[in-house]
Amino acid sequence: MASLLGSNTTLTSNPSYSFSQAPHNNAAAGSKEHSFYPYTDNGGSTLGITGNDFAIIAGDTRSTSGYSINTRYSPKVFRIGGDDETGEGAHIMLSVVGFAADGTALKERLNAIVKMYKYQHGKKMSVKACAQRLATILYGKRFFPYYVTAILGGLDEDGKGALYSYDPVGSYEREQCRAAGAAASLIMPFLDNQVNFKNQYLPGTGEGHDLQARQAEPLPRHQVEQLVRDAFTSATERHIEVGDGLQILVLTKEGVEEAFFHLKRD
Amino acid sequence: MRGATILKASDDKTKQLNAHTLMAFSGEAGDTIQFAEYVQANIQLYSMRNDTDLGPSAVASFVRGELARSLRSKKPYNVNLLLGGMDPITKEPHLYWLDYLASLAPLPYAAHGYAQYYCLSILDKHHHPDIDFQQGLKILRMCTDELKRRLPIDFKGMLVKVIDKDGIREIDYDMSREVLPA
Amino acid sequence: MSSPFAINGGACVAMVGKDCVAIACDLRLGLQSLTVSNNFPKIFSYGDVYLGLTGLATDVSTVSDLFRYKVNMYRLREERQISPQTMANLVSTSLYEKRFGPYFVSPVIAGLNHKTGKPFICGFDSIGCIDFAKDFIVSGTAGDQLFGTCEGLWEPGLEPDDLFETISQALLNAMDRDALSGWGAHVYIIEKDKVTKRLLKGRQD
Amino acid sequence: MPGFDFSNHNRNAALHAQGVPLPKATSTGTTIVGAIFDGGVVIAADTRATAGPIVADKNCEKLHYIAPQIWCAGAGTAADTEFTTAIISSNLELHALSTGRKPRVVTCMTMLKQHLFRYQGHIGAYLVVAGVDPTGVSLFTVHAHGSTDKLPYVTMGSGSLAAMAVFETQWKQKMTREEAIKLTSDAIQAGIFNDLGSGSNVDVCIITAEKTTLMRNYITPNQRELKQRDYKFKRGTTAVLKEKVITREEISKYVTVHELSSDDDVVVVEKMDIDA
Amino acid sequence: MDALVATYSRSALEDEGYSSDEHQELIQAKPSLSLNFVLPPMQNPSAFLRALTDDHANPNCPIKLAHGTTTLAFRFQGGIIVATDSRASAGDWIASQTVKKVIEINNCLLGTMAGGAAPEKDCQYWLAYLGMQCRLHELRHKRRISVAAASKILSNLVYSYKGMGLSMGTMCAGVTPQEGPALYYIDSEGTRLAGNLFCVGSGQTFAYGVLDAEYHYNLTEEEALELGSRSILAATHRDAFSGGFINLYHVKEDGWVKHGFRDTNPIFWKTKLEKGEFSNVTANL
Amino acid sequence: MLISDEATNGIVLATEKKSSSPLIDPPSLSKISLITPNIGMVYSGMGPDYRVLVDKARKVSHTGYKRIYNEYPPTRILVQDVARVMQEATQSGGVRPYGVSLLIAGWDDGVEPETQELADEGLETDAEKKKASGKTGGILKGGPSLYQVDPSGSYFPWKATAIGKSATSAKTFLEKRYKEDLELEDAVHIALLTLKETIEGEMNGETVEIGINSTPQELAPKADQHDTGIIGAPANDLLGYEGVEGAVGPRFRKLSKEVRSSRLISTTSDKNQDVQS
Repeated sequence: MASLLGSNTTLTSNPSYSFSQAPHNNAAAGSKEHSFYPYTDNGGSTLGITGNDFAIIAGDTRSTSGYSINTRYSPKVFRIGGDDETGEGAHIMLSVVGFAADGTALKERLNAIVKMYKYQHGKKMSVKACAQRLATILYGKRFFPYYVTAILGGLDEDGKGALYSYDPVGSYEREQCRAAGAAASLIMPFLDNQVNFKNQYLPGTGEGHDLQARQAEPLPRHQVEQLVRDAFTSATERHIEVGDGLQILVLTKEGVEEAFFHLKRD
Repeated sequence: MRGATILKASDDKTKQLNAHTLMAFSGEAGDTIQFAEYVQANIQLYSMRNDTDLGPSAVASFVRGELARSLRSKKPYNVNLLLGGMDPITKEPHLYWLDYLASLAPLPYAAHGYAQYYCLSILDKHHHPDIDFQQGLKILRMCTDELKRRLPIDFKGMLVKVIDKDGIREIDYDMSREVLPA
Repeated sequence: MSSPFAINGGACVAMVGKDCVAIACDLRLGLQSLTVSNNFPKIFSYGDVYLGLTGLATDVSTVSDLFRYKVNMYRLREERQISPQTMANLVSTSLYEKRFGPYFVSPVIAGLNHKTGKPFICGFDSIGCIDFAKDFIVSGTAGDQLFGTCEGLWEPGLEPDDLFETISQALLNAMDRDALSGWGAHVYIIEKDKVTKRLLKGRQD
Repeated sequence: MPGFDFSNHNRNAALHAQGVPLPKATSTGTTIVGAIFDGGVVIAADTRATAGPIVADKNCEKLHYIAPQIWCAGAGTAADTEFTTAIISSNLELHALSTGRKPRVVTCMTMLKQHLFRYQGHIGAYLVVAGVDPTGVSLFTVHAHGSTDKLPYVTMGSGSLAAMAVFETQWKQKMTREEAIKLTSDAIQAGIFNDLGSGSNVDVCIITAEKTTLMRNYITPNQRELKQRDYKFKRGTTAVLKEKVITREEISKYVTVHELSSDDDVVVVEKMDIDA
Repeated sequence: MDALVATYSRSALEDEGYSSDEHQELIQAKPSLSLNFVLPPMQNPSAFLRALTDDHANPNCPIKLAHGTTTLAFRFQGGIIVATDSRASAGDWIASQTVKKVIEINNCLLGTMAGGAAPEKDCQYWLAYLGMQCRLHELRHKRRISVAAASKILSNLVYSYKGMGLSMGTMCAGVTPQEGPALYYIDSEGTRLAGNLFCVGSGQTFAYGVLDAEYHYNLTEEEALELGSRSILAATHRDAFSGGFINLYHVKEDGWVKHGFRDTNPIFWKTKLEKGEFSNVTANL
Repeated sequence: MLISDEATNGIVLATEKKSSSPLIDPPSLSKISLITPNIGMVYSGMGPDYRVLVDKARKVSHTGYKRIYNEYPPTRILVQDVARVMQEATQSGGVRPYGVSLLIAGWDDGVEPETQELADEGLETDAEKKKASGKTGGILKGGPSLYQVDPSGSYFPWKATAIGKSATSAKTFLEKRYKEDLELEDAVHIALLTLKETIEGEMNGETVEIGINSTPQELAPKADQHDTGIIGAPANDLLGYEGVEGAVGPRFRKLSKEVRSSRLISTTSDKNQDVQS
C-alpha cells in the first residue's frame, strides 16, 4: 500500500480496486533510467531459533546468481566479536542473506564495532546493545540500503537465547525464531507450527471452539537442531537457490559450536 | 457526474428485475445503465415466457454469466452490482455482491466502492442475522452517517429501497442532518 | 497492479494418504487488501473427483461452471462417472485451448481411481501443464508457504485421520503467513466409501 | 488441436495494458540432450519443473512419445512442449494408419517446425527429436521459432552449456549403446548439478531399429534423506467447527432434492384447473 | 615529474579502509542517532530508492519493505487511548505478527507507527530521535516538553527529508498539565494536525467506521479501552495487511499504562460467539 | 459377407475377400481396418465409402476424444460418432448416404473395480469362474463389444452377427452355434465355420480375413501372428517401445495369411467332431 498519508495519491491508491485506478507503473521505465544497479541477489536462506540457554543460527552455503552457482561453500553465518580471524571467543552470531557483498561489508563493520567496544570498555558488548547498534548501522543507509536481511543471535543478561531479526533498513524485533532469505516463505510457516505450535490445540480438551490452544514453550537444543535440519532439507527440495551445505552455529554460555551437514547439490 | 458538475441529484441507480429482485449498480457511466437494462429485459422476458419468476440465486447466476461473457469481449461492461431478492419459494432473503470482474459472492451485507472500506466494519459489528426492519434501518443510518462524515463528498441524497415478501418499495430517507468528524 | 492471481487471494492444497486423498482450500474472497467474503470455497466436486481452483475469482467461478457442464455432458454421453485421470486430461486440454488468453486459475485435482482405488492428485499451471505428484500439490497465493509446510509435515502412508491433521496444519500455518488467503478453511478427506468434509477454525485476520 | 481459443485474449490484453503482469507458466529450466550411437539414438532429460525459483515438480517427464520409434525431449514452457508433441504424435499416428507405413523422423520434425513457425515463437517449445525409421537413425533440434538442426549430439535448455561441456570433451564417433547411455546421462547430471533450473533424476530413452526402451528415472542421484523428526500430529490437534460425511451413494446422484419445510404458508403452489 | 610521481605513486590502499566518519563511528562508544545518511552516488537518489523498494509501483522490486498497518488514537475525558495491530507485511508475505507499533518515547509520551514502505524503521528511528530531543528539552528547561512542541520537532525533522522517500504516519499522544490530553498526527509529507481522533494505516477506514459510530468524549475508561480494541479488531478482520495482536495503551497525566498485547484470534471468536457480531463468518458447510 | 462373434475374452471379425480377377494382388485388398488399438471395423457394401468412413472414424477418435481425454474412445462412443457421420449423410443436402453396413468390434478397459464381480458371484464351477472373469463388455464393466451400424445411422449391439449377402443364413447358423462362454479360440472356429457355410468358391488364407480382440491371458500373441486381424490380448510386442508405465499393446489385430491358413485347416479337420457333438 503506497502512502496513506495525506499525499494526493491517497484516495486513488488506497482503496483501489479497479484496474483503471491503479497507479500507472513507471517503475520498469524508472529502473531503466538508472543504469546504476549495484545489487545482485545471491540467494540462499538463513534461520535462527532460540532456546532457554542457547541460540542457533543456521544458513545454507550456496551462493547463486541467476541459474548459476557461484560457489557451493560461502558461509552466511558469522561469529561477531571473536578474538581472532577464526572468530574464536565470539559471543554474538550474525547471519546475512541477500546481496553477499553488502552482507560481508555489514558483518565486517559490525565485527569491528563490537571489537572496538570491547577494547574501549574492557567488557563484551551485550547482545541487546549490539542489536540496537546494528539497527542504527542499517538505518544509516536508509536511502541506499544494504540489500540484506540480517539475523543476530546471542545470549541475553539472564543467559537466555536472544534472537533479533532485521529488515534491510534496520527495523528489528526480538523473536523466538525467524527464517530469512530466498526460502523464508517456505521455512517460516513450518517454524510457526513446530516451534511456536501455531494452530495446534490440545486434543481432548473440548470440541470446536472449546479446544484449548497448545502453548509454546522453549524447545530443547537437540530438538531444535533436528528442526533446523529438516527445515533446510525441505527448503532444498523446493527452492532452487538453497542447497549444497548447511552450516549451523550454536551459541551457549560455553561459546559457539559449529556443525556442518551436506545438502542436496542439484 | 461530468467533470466536477453534478448533473442530477436524484438519479435512481437501481433496476427492478422481477417482483422480488432488485439490482443496484455503480461503475462507468453508460455501461451501468446499458447492462442493467439488458439484464432487466432478459429477466422480465423469462418471467413472461414461463409465467414464473427466477429466484435470486438464479438471477445472480445469470447476471454473473453475462458479465463474465462481456468481460471476454472487446468492450467489457465496467459495472459493479448488488443484487437483492426474496426467494419466491423459500421466502428467504438473498443478497449477492458482484464486481466488474464478475466475481460473485453471496453475503449477509455488502457494499461497493469506498463505502466498503467505511461501512463493512460497522456492519460487522452491528449486523445480526435476525434483525428486524427497524434495526436494519438503524444500521443503515450508521453507515450513511459515516460516509457523510469521512468521505470528501457532499451527498445530494440517498435512495433507499426495501425488498420483502410484499415486493419492492422505496422509503423516505432523510440525509439532511449534518454529521461532523469527532 | 498486482498479478491477476493475487487480486482475490486464495490457497488450495491436495495430499495423498494411505488409500485416501485429501484436498483443502481457504475461504477468503478479497479485493486486494479488502476482504469481501469469508465464504468463498474453492473446491468443487464432479462426481467423486474434486477440483480445487485458486486465482482470479471470476475465473474460478467460470472455470468451475465450465467443468460442471463438461463433466455432466461426459456423464450423460458415457453413462459413467469421470475418473480423476480422465478429468485431469480434460482440465489440461481445456486450459491449453486458451493458451493465448488463459483463465487465471491454478487447478488442483484429487480423487481415487475407480478401478484400482489408488489415490490420484495432480496440479496444473494456468495453461494446462499437468504436475503429477505422488505426495502433494499446492496452489494459490500461499503456494510458497504451502510448499514449505507440506514438504516439512507430509509423510507417506498417512491414515485418513492423520492425513486430516497433516493437511489442516499445513494449510492453516501457510495461510497465516499469507495476507491474501485464510479466513477459515474447508478440508475434504476422500476415502473409498465416503468423503468427510470439515470446516476448520482459522484466524480471522 | 483444432485451434486455440482466443476469447480471453482481448480481456487479458486490456488487463495487461493497465499494468497487470501476464501469468507465469510452469517452465522447464531444463537440461535435455541427445546423441547418436552405432545402431540407434539416445535422448535424455532431467526431471525438474520450476515456477520462478520454486520447484513445481520434482519428477516430471520431459521425454515425450511421438511414435513407437520417435521420441522427443522438451524444454521451455512445459505445457507447450507437452501439447505440441501430443498434437504431432496424434497427426503422425493418423498419417501412419492412413499410409500403412511407419512414420519417419523427418516427417515429424517438419510437422513440428511448421507448427511452431506458424505461431512465431509464441509457443515456447524447444525440442530434441530423435528416432529410427526405415531411412535410418535421426537426431534433430527444433527451436520455438521453427528453426531446426541436424547433429550427431545435441543439448538444449538452461543446462545446455553444462551438458555440452561433457559432450565436447567426451563424445566420440561410433559409440556403443552403453557408451551413449553413459555419456548422455553424464551430460544430464552435469546440468542437474551445475544449473539451478535442472535437477532431480535422469530419464533416458534409447531408440534402435528393433525397439525403443524408455528408462524412467535411470539415475536418481537426488533422493531426499530421511527426516530427523516425525511430524505426525496427535489426532484432534486441529480445531474443527463442523463436519459432514458424504456417502458414496450421495456422490453419484445427479440431482439432489432439498425438502422445504412443511409450513403451508411457505410454498404457494398454484392449483391447476382441471377440465371436468 | 615529481607531480606525476606523486599522482601515480599513491598507496594503492589509500582510499581503502574506513573514512574518518566511519572511524569516528567505530571508536565512539554509542553513536548518537545521527542525521548523516549515506546516499547512492547518483543524480536522483529518491527515484533510485523507489524503483528498488516500492512494491506498489514495482511489484518485482528487489527489496520488499514491510508495510500495512492499522493504528488509532483518540482523546476522551480520561486521557488518550492508543491502539494498534501488530502485522508487518511485505507484499503478500506476512513478515511478522508481533511488531510493536506503539513506541514508548518516554514514560509520558507515546508514538505510533504506520506509513508506506518501511514505516517501521522510519518511525522507530525518528521517534527514538524525538525521545532524545525531548530528554534534552527536559534537561535544558527543567520541565517536561509539551506534546505540541514534541510533535512540532518531529514534524520539522521529517519535513526536511520530504521527497527523499521517508514514509511515515505517526501519532503523538501525551497528557500534560497545561494541555490536558493532547493528540497530534504527523506524517512524512509535513502534515501536523491536532485532533480528538485519528486512525492511520491501510486499515484506517475500518477502524474509523467502528470508532466514529460510538465515539464521544465522555466515554468511561472501560468503554474507551473496549472501543479502541474493537476498532482495531474490525480493521484486522477486513484489512489483509492488518492483524496479529492488539496493542492497547491508555495515556494519563502521570504516564501511560499498557493494557496488553493480545492475540486477535481468541478475541475475535469471543466477540463473535458472545455478542453475535461478525455474522458474515458462518459455520455453514 | 462377414461374420463376427463375441467370446468371453475377445471378438472375431471374419470376412471373405473376393477378388473379381485373379490378376489382383491379394494382399492389397483389405476389408478389416484398425481404428484405434482396441477397435476394429469391417464392412459390407461399397468399398470407397467404407474407406472414407475409416478415415473419418480414425480422425474423430483423435479429435473428438483422444486429444481431449488423452485416451482412446470406448467402443460405444466411437460407434455413436461413426453413426452420426452416417446419419448426417442421410439428411444433408448434396450428399448421398454411405452405402455400407459396418461391424465395429472393440474392447473396453472398464471403470468398475475388478474385485467386485468376483465377490458378487458364487464361484463354484470352473465354467462359472471363467464366465465371471470374462468381461461382458461395455464402458462400465469393460470387455468385448460388437456393434452393427447401418447406412441410416442406426446401430445395434450384438453377441454374434453377420452382415452382407448371406447374412440371414449365417445368422441362423450362428444362433445354433453361439454359446455364452465361448473361448476366443472357439469363436474363431465358429466364425470360420459360418463363413464356410456361405462362401462360394475356395476358402483359404488368401480369401478370408480375420480380426481378433481379446483379454490378456487367453490368447497371448505368438510371434508368427503379427499382422493378423482379430481383437485379442494386448500385443505388447507390437507396441514398439518398453518402459512406459501402464502402456499395453494393441488388442485388435489382423491374423496373417499363414495363421489364417492354419486355422482353416484345423476348421476343416474339426468340422466333423463339431457336428457330432
